[in-house]
Amino acid sequence: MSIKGTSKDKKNVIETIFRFSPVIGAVIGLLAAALFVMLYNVDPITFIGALCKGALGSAKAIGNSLNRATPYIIVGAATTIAFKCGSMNMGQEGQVFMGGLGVAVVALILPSGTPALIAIPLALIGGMIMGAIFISLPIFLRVKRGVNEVVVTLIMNYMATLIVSALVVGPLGKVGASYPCTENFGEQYSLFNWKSVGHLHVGIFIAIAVAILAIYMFWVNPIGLKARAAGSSPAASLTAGINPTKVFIIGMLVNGAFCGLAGGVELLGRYNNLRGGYADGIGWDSLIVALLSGMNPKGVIPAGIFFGALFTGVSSLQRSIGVPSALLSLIKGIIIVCVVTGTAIEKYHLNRWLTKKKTVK
Amino acid sequence: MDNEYMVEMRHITKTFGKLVANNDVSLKIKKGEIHALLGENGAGKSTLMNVLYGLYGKDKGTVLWNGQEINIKSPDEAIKLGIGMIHQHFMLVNKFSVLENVTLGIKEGKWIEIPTDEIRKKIMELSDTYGLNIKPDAIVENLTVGEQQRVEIVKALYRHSELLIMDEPTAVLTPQEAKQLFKVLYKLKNEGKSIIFISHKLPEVLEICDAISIMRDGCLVEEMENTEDLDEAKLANAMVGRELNLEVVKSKCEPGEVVLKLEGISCDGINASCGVTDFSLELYRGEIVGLAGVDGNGQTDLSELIMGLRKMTTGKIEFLGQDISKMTTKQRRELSLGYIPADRLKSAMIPSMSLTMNMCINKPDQAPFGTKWALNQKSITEYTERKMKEFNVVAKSSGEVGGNLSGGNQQKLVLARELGEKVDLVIAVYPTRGLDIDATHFVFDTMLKARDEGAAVLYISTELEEILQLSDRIGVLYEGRLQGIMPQQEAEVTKIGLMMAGREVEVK
Amino acid sequence: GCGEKKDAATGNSASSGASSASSGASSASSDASSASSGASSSSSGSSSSADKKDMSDIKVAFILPGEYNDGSFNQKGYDAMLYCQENLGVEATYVDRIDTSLQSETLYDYAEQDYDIIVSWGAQMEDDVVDTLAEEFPDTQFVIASGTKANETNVVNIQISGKHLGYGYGYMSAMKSKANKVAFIGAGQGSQAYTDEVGGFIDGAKAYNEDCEVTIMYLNSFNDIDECAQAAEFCAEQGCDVMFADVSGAYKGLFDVVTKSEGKILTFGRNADHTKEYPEGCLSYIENDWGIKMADVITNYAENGKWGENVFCGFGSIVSGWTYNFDGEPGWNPALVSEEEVADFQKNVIDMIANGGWDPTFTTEDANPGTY
Amino acid sequence: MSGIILYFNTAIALAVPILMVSIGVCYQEKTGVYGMGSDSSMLLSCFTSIVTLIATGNYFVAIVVGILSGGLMSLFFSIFAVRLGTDQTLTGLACNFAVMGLTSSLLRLLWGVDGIPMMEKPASVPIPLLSKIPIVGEILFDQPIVNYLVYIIIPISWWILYRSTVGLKVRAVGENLECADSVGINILKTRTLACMVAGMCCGFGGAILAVQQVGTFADEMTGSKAWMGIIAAYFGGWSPIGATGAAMVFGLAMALEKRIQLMSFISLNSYTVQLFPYIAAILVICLTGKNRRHPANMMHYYQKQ
Ligand SMILES: Nc1ncnc2c1ncn2[C@@H]1O[C@H](COP(=O)(O)OP(=O)(O)OP(=O)(O)O)[C@@H](O)[C@H]1O
Ligand SMILES: Nc1ncnc2c1ncn2[C@@H]1O[C@H](COP(=O)(O)OP(=O)(O)OP(=O)(O)O)[C@@H](O)[C@H]1O
Ligand SMILES: [Mg+2]
Ligand SMILES: [Mg+2]
Repeated sequence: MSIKGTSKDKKNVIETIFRFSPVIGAVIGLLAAALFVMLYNVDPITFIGALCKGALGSAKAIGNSLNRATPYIIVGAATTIAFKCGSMNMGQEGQVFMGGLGVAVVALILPSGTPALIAIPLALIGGMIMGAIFISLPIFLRVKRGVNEVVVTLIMNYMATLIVSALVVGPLGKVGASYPCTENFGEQYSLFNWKSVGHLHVGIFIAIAVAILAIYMFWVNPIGLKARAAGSSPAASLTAGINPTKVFIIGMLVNGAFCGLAGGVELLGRYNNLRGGYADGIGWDSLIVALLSGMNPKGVIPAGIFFGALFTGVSSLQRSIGVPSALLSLIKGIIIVCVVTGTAIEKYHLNRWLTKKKTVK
Repeated sequence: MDNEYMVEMRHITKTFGKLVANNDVSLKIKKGEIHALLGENGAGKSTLMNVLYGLYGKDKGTVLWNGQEINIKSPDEAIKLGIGMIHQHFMLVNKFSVLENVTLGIKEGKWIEIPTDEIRKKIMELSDTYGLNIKPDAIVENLTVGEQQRVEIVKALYRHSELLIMDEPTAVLTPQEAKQLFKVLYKLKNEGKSIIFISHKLPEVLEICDAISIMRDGCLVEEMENTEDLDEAKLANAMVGRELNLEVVKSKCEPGEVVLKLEGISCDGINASCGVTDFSLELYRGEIVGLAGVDGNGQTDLSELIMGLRKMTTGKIEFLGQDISKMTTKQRRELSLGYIPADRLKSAMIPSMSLTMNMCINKPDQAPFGTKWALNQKSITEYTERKMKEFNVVAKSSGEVGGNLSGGNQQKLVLARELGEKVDLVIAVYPTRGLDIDATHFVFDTMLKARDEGAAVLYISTELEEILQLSDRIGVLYEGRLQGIMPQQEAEVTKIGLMMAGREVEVK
Repeated sequence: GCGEKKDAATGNSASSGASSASSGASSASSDASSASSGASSSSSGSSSSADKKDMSDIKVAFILPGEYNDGSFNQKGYDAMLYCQENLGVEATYVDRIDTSLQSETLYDYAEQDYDIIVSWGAQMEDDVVDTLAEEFPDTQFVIASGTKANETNVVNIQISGKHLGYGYGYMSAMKSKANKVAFIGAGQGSQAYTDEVGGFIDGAKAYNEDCEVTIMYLNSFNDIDECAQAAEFCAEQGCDVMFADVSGAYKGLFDVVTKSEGKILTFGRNADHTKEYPEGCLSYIENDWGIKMADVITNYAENGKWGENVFCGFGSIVSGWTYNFDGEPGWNPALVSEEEVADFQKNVIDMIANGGWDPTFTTEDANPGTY
Repeated sequence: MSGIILYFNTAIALAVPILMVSIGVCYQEKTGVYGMGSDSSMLLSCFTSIVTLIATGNYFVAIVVGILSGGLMSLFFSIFAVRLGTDQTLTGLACNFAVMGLTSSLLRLLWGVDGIPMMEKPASVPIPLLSKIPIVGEILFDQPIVNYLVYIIIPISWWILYRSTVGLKVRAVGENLECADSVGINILKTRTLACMVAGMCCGFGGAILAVQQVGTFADEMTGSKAWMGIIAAYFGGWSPIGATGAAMVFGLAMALEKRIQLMSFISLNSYTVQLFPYIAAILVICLTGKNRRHPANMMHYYQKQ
């Protein structure tokens, strides 16, 4: 066995460039989307300009982008945790919804005079507990009955929206509401926010803290090592004295709890009451964020902010240059495909292409 | 030119990233010969064969088939030419039946219903002709490794290959099964077919092969005819490129206190295994107890039972006088013991994680690896690199993922982890499986060193030779029971052979 | 200034809005519009005339929660935007498909830009508008279409009385049902407007005939045509022979079922003139001209500056919410609804309610699915 | 009696699109490619089939075009997910987004604010003798003609997957990629073809939904049907017969939901009632879905060395 000496300048340059393949993918995706938008008589440069401006062009835009990134980062980090622990949770959407419910229940039970410093943490803990409770059924079914958690969590997504709506229309509902929602929680429940920065609320700090915690737990703390071992090789971890079932359960519970936290932060950051549909799509988008990060907590913050900015930018397009809203999900789709293609090329093909070129010469 | 050669590989080069696995290798196989391909672990034998079979693409070089230059781009084409291959790591679909595995990829009957009855009949015929004892409808995952190996053989035979590549086919076979296989090989040879035979067991190579090619470090270093004056030592030296001492030097055994005491332990079997029944044994400091037995007689079950990986139905386990029967695996891991499980890729290593992480996986929260709060990456790396040097682990770096190591090196890493510190008890199951001579001897030395440092060693193996060489006491495992145990001096091959077959033999 | 406008409007259009439905003589909405614009101009003196704005300087944004072309509620908003653009010359723009999660961002964005009027289509956004935005942006005029809330200063809400609407449908359904079984298919239970509509429907049907069986059924979505068709088939199987669906895009499913029944099942058009497509079974459709309503609001804003008010549209209100039309003309389907029935409806529904003869409060439980 | 027939007919109508998706997912996931992108094939087919129907007025052509476009969409997916090795889940979700956007923006481009017209739906075709069997015959054999095709596709798919050599290859690829490669199975080809077949099945489901059941196109009209299909495949153990059972359970439960709404004695709000099919699905999964193991190579990318 011998190692070939690392050679040549050009190859290294290309390799370094491809380290940034997700970024390149995103840029190519934007260009592709711009071409498509030309169908609608929108000039590509205007389009890209407007998209960037809507995403990051002003303090307000940045605030909006970060606000949107907040739940993505929390849920994304939680999802990578569960994934590394060997579970495939697809129920983020539902767990996020239930988190909001937990927050609402606490906020409606606590006396109205509770100061913010007590009320908000308690409410968020309520959200986490609710998220964890909601994920217990798939855990139970998987551990006790061997039922695949993917199916159950998927189904429970639908249930969560319905449960929230049912409660908001039923026992928790505000009488005479113009749309289904609960009573307002009260001023003290609103997360502190900066109006001038697009109502950026403190949730982003919670999100970053969660992501850092996840990174710490997974790459620094020995527990993370054990969990990763259990996730990637249950048999070997058993031999090493780790119980993969326990790891699975804890990973899933943590995922549920943090999804609940994300739902709670989203609710308290944006609204002052629980309403049906308040977190539509957050779970799915966060799953995408987690996947884009390569299921690595380290990548969740950039991926979350990227996706938050993309979302904000894309949804501002209709306002700024009148791109039909129907196109927005197409643009989102194109960009995701390009980003994952970039990643895949770097991971699987780049080396081969480079060496092939060389042998041809 | 007359086509004396069935296949000629010329100047084959194959790289994996920066690693050159085959470097300008040329190999010639005659018609109707059994050609051995030897080399240390990681020499590039399997890679070369995979290139020939079309499973790997090659970077450079040409292949001639009966004198004709051909370009085999996929196994599909190789199979069409008449090349069959039995892979080192079985290429079987575990969830499928034997019959389905044999049928897989056969061209006849595209788009149509699988001619089940016909195939079953043919399998039975083959099985009878070659004495393979195959059950066509059994599910592969329920078979022992030996049986799986035979399925691989049937698969290859079924295709009437002209050239049969066998990558370590005897690694998991019992001597009897190996004998059976050699008969098959002779038969094929007489039918004019060629066989490439890869093995680390030099006696059998000397017994059956007509020609021998030796690889070292990705290069073909020697080609020789199998003549009378060849012997194991010569082969071994050619393989490693230096003088090897194949003697096992053993000091006298001086047993000390009881380290492990098993009192009538039992557990149920799972899948193909037979479980353990009423097993009692005492292990003393400073001795190696070898457990012989045909594979599938409860070896894995026994070791897992001791490690707390199985539910114990009856009995009691004591470690240095302390009852550990109720302890979890985690708690047992806290004791001073080393455990080398049977299936290294599945149970001992985490292939997707780095060597450093693999090294600290048992006790990541203890010195020198880290504290409860944080891993100490620096000291882990340091420790790993030190141990890698000590145990001779060859790898790009300590950051390499476990799965990229060659089998021998994986095993050494496991040894380094489990026996890197002084321990009181060693449980080793098939630790030399698939290892080359050098590595095998390294394992022997490590075991002996552990023994001399005062550990009790339970050495479980199917290789009688090894057990006889290494052990101070020898026990025989049959259907999950201890068939008998005797001091090494009283052990005779015939007696143990009978016991392994389940015969009751008087033991003094 | 607004108070005066309201008073002036009352006298002018109270009767016309209520009566036009039966007489079919003239469109109530256009009446109302001329009335209110007339009123505004006449009363302009009292408000600060300096506020008077040129139409072409006014920028209006419409925020639609659903598809702009859903053939229903959201399309009405889009049409209203076009109407205002063409007829008033204002600079109008719209965004559609604004989910709950995008609402506040969108609202703030427009409020911070120099838009004069921000129209939020549907009640979903009204809490945000009334509770926070209106205070934060006191110089902006907000309009809520089909909500329930307004404020005194800068939020105008045009509240279509779901209660009255539902009562009318319920009464007419019971009247036309031979089997004495009628059905209401809805979606998105929970908003007060919807609760009122369902409650009104049940009450209206029971008012005509105490024994009439009323089936209330909800779909999972506003847009699932297939689901609506299945629900309609179930109701038909139950024996319901008059059905009404108040769902955005999904009403097409109901229409499919009733068309197949070849006149055995009767229905009402909703938001679009289905009486043309299905004259043999469509009793009428509701003409609710949001364009005129929005034009009124904008005109008043141009003349008098911002104001806040809950404009209630129902039977007997200042501005009528709607007219019952058939084949482009006001009135009921003459082949199905006789003169006497129209008179009955006028007397027992429109006049009765206009005179305050019926004004209950409904809670969500009253609108639960089931058979009443 | 007619109530029962209507109930089952509704259940079948609800189940058929789900079923077609789940059969497609069986093919695809048996080769270890995640069926996340099924919705894209289904939705695209809904759109193309309706557009074709409007353009040609021919149901047969419309359905064929729907099937082909579903297959094409899947081919697109497989170029990335199978050939290049992009993350299957992400690629699938991205395809779903893209098709959602594409169809609804094309819808606007083509019909604008007028909206797409509603097309007439073909009537059901009773099978001469069989439909005369009381109840069972009326339920099963008085169906639109495409549904009979579905009846045939179920056993054929089962046979292909479990009895034919092709099926053996498909399953081997999903279970052990290296082994499949070593016995000469072309993994790329098998996976790509399986994806295309899956896409065509989803396309068929979409075409049935659009042309046969709805008669028009609406944005995101597939709703959760593709997801239900994926779930049904899972819990039918990736066998077309099992998936049929699962899809029927969903159909029956969803149809029952409307019945429950009609029962006046339970006064629950509509959301609570709408929870019912999901609860039923989970219950059924608890009872039957034990130890379902997905193909071992699910989501694994295979790259030849
Ligand atoms: N797929 C792969 N990717 C990267 N490296 C590989 C791969 N397969 C083999 N190698 C490396 O190539 C070298 C040759 O491996 P190969 O399997 O051919 O050895 P071998 O001679 O068959 O050894 P053994 O006796 O242990 O089977 C080793 O260093 C191994 O680590
Ligand atoms: N597609 C939709 N998405 C979300 N909410 C909707 C949708 N369609 C309607 N709604 C909600 O339902 C409520 C009632 O809608 P509806 O279609 O009955 O309009 P309306 O207020 O009665 O006006 P009109 O009489 O012009 O139809 C609206 O206020 C809106 O909030
Ligand atoms: Mg090898
Ligand atoms: Mg209404």
